[in-house]
Amino acid sequence: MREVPVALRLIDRIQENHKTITLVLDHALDARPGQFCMLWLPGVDEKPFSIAGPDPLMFTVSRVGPFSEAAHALSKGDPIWVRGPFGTGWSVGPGRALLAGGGYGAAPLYFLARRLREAGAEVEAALGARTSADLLFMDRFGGLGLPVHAATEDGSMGAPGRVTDVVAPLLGSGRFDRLYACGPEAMLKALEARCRETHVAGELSHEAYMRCGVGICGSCERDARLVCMDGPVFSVPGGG
Amino acid sequence: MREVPVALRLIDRIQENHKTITLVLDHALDARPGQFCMLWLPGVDEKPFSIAGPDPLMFTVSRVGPFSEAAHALSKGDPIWVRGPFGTGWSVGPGRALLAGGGYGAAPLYFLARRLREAGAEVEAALGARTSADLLFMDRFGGLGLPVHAATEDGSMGAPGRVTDVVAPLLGSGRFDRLYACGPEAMLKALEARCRETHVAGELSHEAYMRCGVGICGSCERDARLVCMDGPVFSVPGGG
Amino acid sequence: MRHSGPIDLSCMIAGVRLPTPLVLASGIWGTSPTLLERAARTGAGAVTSKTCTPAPRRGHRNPTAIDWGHGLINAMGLPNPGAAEEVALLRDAARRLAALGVALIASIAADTVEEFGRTAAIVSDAGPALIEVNISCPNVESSHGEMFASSAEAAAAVTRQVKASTSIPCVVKLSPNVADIASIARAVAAAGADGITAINTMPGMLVDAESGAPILAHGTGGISGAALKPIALRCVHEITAAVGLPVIGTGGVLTGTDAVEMLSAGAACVGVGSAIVSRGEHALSLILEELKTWISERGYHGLDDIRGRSHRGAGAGAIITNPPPVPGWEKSRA
Amino acid sequence: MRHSGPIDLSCMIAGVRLPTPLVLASGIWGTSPTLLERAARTGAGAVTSKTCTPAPRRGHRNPTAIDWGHGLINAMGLPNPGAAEEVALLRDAARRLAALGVALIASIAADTVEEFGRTAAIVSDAGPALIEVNISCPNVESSHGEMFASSAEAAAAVTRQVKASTSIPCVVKLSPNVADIASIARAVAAAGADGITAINTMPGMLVDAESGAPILAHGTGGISGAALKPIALRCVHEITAAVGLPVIGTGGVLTGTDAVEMLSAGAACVGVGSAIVSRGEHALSLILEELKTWISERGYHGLDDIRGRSHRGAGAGAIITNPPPVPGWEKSRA
Ligand SMILES: Cc1cc2nc3c(=O)[nH]c(=O)nc-3n(C[C@H](O)[C@H](O)[C@H](O)COP(=O)(O)OP(=O)(O)OC[C@H]3O[C@@H](n4cnc5c(N)ncnc54)[C@H](O)[C@@H]3O)c2cc1C
Ligand SMILES: Cc1cc2nc3c(=O)[nH]c(=O)nc-3n(C[C@H](O)[C@H](O)[C@H](O)COP(=O)(O)OP(=O)(O)OC[C@H]3O[C@@H](n4cnc5c(N)ncnc54)[C@H](O)[C@@H]3O)c2cc1C
Ligand SMILES: Cc1cc2nc3c(=O)[nH]c(=O)nc-3n(C[C@H](O)[C@H](O)[C@H](O)COP(=O)(O)O)c2cc1C
Ligand SMILES: Cc1cc2nc3c(=O)[nH]c(=O)nc-3n(C[C@H](O)[C@H](O)[C@H](O)COP(=O)(O)O)c2cc1C
Ligand code: FES
Ligand code: FES
Repeated sequence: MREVPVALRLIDRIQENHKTITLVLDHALDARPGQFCMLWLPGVDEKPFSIAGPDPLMFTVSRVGPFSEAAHALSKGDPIWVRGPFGTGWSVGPGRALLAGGGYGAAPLYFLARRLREAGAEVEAALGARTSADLLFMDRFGGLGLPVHAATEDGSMGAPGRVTDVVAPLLGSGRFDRLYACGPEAMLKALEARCRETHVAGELSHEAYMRCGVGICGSCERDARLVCMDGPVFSVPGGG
Repeated sequence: MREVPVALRLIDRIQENHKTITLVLDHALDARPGQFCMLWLPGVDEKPFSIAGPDPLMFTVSRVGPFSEAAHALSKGDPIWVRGPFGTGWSVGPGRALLAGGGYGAAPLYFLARRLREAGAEVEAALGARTSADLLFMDRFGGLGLPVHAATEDGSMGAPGRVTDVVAPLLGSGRFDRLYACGPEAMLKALEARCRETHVAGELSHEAYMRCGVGICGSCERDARLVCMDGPVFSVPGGG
Repeated sequence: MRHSGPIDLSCMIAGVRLPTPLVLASGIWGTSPTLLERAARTGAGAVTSKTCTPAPRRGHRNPTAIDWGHGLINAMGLPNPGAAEEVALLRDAARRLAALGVALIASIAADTVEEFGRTAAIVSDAGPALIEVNISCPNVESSHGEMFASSAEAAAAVTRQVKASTSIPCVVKLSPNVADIASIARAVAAAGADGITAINTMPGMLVDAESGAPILAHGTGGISGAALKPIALRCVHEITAAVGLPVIGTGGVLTGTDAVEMLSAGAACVGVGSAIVSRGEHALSLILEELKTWISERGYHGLDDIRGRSHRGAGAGAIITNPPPVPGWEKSRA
Repeated sequence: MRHSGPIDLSCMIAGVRLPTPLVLASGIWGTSPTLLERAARTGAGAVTSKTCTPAPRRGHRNPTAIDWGHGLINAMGLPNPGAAEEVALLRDAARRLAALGVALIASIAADTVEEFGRTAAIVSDAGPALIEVNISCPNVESSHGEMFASSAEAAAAVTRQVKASTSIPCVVKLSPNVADIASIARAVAAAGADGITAINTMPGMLVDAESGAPILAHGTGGISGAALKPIALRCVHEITAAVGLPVIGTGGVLTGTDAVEMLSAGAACVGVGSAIVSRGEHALSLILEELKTWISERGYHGLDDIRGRSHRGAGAGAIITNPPPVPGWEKSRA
């Protein structure tokens, strides 16, 4: 992939739930799970999105503001401009992995789950959202035949509460070598604390406002680290 | 090799005869026989020279004017700047090859002779000069164990006369599929005529004043052809 | 969405119709009629001869042209046989090109305003379709002291003089090495130019680390090829926003996509030079084929469908989003 | 010919001694003190903070920076928290850098001559080693209408005002986008500048073929990285030929050899920006190591052995050969 935005066409536009779609593009990308691309719509904006699948290239977009709204307005056949992949991504290897996703965080974790399985890992997933209507990718994870623990704040599916409530006992069980997570900042913060308590290594995918995407402008700083270049996946040491 | 001049060092400076030296450089170049490089001496000039050997890279330089004089003034350890290789070069394959060289033209033909032998060709060489002292590379060709026909204008070695006089009967003998030549323009002109008469295919290496060396400036034109890009080796069709 | 009907790639520049929008840039392959014909046979709609000057020039000594990895840099020093001798070459070239339906553009330069006029009159005798007025060569010291393209007044004075000296339409070639190229474009437009060529090379220098010396014998030279493209696109965009004249958009066009970008920036047609090095002698035909394919794959009919789109702005329905405050801002306000 | 003695890579710029000749260019990694410290730890002799302006600026909307294959192009629009907030960040940065012996250069810009002076006074409170006066950002529309770096008078006026407003030495950052950069250098030298940074980015534009739109939301942007190197080398050579001021040579330095070239062209020290993208976050330490190796392999002792060699000319014993007449010449005379 070039570093200059390339116009790719939507070959599919999957409605995931009331506010989330997956854009399926006419292109394959050599990318690792956890990496992201910058998506550009001329006249609108350019924003970072995690890769939900590399072949065909897919992005899962929740409607929250101007850019994501413009992306939702796209139809099959329309172009969207992509540059990337950028960032480091998650480590992939054998072992016992717990995947924790909040909101559209489920999408890149699904890409990760497939790669982990190929690498011989044992994988379980915990997905959370406000209501069952907000839960994403439950079917896809189910389709991989791996245990999925759901949590909804209104209790409409799975355990009532947040995904962190489901993850905490799982981490404490000693059944997992590593936690992979993607979701809202508050969730990541809570999970980081759980990792430290339970001495389970964590790899958490963070967000920040991005401009260049390639580690030069400094816009995406988090504590002297650049989310676009050093991350978006940051490690919490395990061991203990 | 880069297109920008690179400073290479002389690891040897072989005196070939009273006016000709071979510069041996600390570098190997992936080049075909017949290709040339631009040699630069800062403050002096940049001129084209045929590759006399690719590994180590060698150029054979006759002292005729300002640039070649400056090249002759170089000592072991000195830098000379090289860009290339440029041009098309001679075809290399099995068959019966006659090589005809005048003056420093013997140098690139020696590189060719080695490649032709590797390719399984039968090779003979005809070398000409004014006097025996001007003959170049006789020993090297001899060292390859191939027949060498010499011609000197003063008769001090080999047949008296010009190399064209020696080549004419050889071409007429039907023993050769192809003539390869490098030398002064008058010699090439005469050889081209002999090729046409005898229906032996010719590959003649020409010279012209060069500036860019890469086929853009037009300085080296010969009859709508660019010596640096289309040549320096030009074909005379054989068959009959 | 492949297009079925015929695609028309012809275009107009200063009253002259070109069969294709590709123009061989001046200085490429020199002044030789046979080489200009060779270029014409590879897909050019017009070919530009090497700039000629009133008196013959040997040009600078070598090195004169280097491929430095991101394009070329050259300081040929305008080697040419002089206008009086050039006329014969141009006449020969014009005859060869006429048979192919390809236009000849004769490039001229001079040291003074008056000599520009005289040189234009001389080369007009050969009957070129256009005269290109090169006021932007970075590689010759003129008695004028600086490039005529550096000042709106000087550029306009040359344009007026040339226009008064010939009835052949004139395009004026501008330099990127000015603070405001649009103001120069306005000046030459007001002075009567029939078109603009943008751009000539950008002054630069290569330095050899080993010796510390500039690599080109002339010291500085003109940058062309890949590195020049974004400068050229910007200049063409700015010029076509400022004046209504047709522009031969030149600089770093190496592919059909580059040509689409140049046309999008507002160019009437597209100059090609350094591509000959990066893509080989058939560069123009490769670019032309790529351009054709690009247009037909999108169901477009011709160049009018793509020309000038960079000027459209974000469009009526565009959503403009603002970046958030910068990190330091948030922090220091917290 | 490996050198045995110690190699001294320290250098002076405007009265400030830097432990290494590498300077992190302004705008790289923004205004964050922790990121400036991180850069300082990778081999910088000085780091330059992101340009700050009197009032906070959000900057332009995305896309703001693109790696286009031959370097970067950016139109960030100077996002910064404003001088008043920036002081706290600079103070923090100065403290972190002091511990490492690395100098802090505070970059400022403004819309008017008076505001330049006020901003210089404000950031002086943080005690940077140098103030860099950015009169050459191509990406902001100022009420002044054009860049101050475009005119000798405007550049001199800003320099005088800044010098009157602070006792900290000032380097003025120039733009390549002028007809004659030496004349601007002479003007800021006469106005009291203590040094010059050359160069800022060169204005350019990327166009997206598919949509026809400029890719950067701002339309035009500044070219940096590989494509800028020959322009920067030429500017540094021309400036150091014209004035005696030390120059932070900046533009397209990606390797140790590039740094040697920049020093050869006359630079006192070497700015590095876009290399962070092409060579990664450790770009500065890679360049520094390569520079050291280059110097020691040649038996040199330090930067003085290589600096300014491009000005030596062909030398006394040089042989100057002339090119032959051009082909057309010979032909038409025959
Ligand atoms: C590495 C990375 C991966 C991402 N992956 C995805 C993905 O796979 N799917 C997806 O839908 N989105 C993803 N995002 C988020 C996405 O980039 C956009 O931010 C999102 O679409 C909002 O853009 P917008 O223009 O639609 O709305 P905006 O107006 O930009 O934002 C919408 C909401 O987010 C809030 N917001 C915006 N910026 C910030 C900020 N810096 N800090 C806190 N809140 C902010 C706004 O206040 C508003 O409530 C990712 C972001 C990053 C950094
Ligand atoms: C493809 C190619 C390969 C070459 N290979 C070699 C090589 O292997 N070894 C080697 O020694 N030289 C070679 N040359 C010639 C070499 O490039 C120089 O031309 C030669 O060294 C003369 O340069 P100079 O500055 O020393 O002398 P110059 O002053 O340039 O020339 C010396 C003599 O050559 C004559 N001369 C110069 N230019 C021309 C011209 N265009 N037409 C006719 N006569 C001219 C001059 O009048 C003078 O008598 C090659 C040239 C080409 C084009
Ligand atoms: C070797 C060379 C010689 C040139 N000679 C001239 C010239 O004589 N007159 C002129 O107007 N431009 C000359 N140019 C500039 C080109 O016409 C063109 O403007 C420039 O190279 C940018 O286009 P490109 O990037 O496609 O090469 C020359 C360029 C090169 C590379
Ligand atoms: C993303 C980015 C942001 C920049 N921001 C500034 C800035 O705020 N102030 C400034 O004077 N120069 C700025 N510059 C220009 C650099 O300081 C430098 O002059 C230019 O990039 C050339 O150096 P380089 O080729 O090493 O990158 C910026 C450059 C880049 C790439
Ligand atoms: S977005 Fe520019 S450094 Fe991360
Ligand atoms: S030397 Fe320039 S075209 Fe051959």
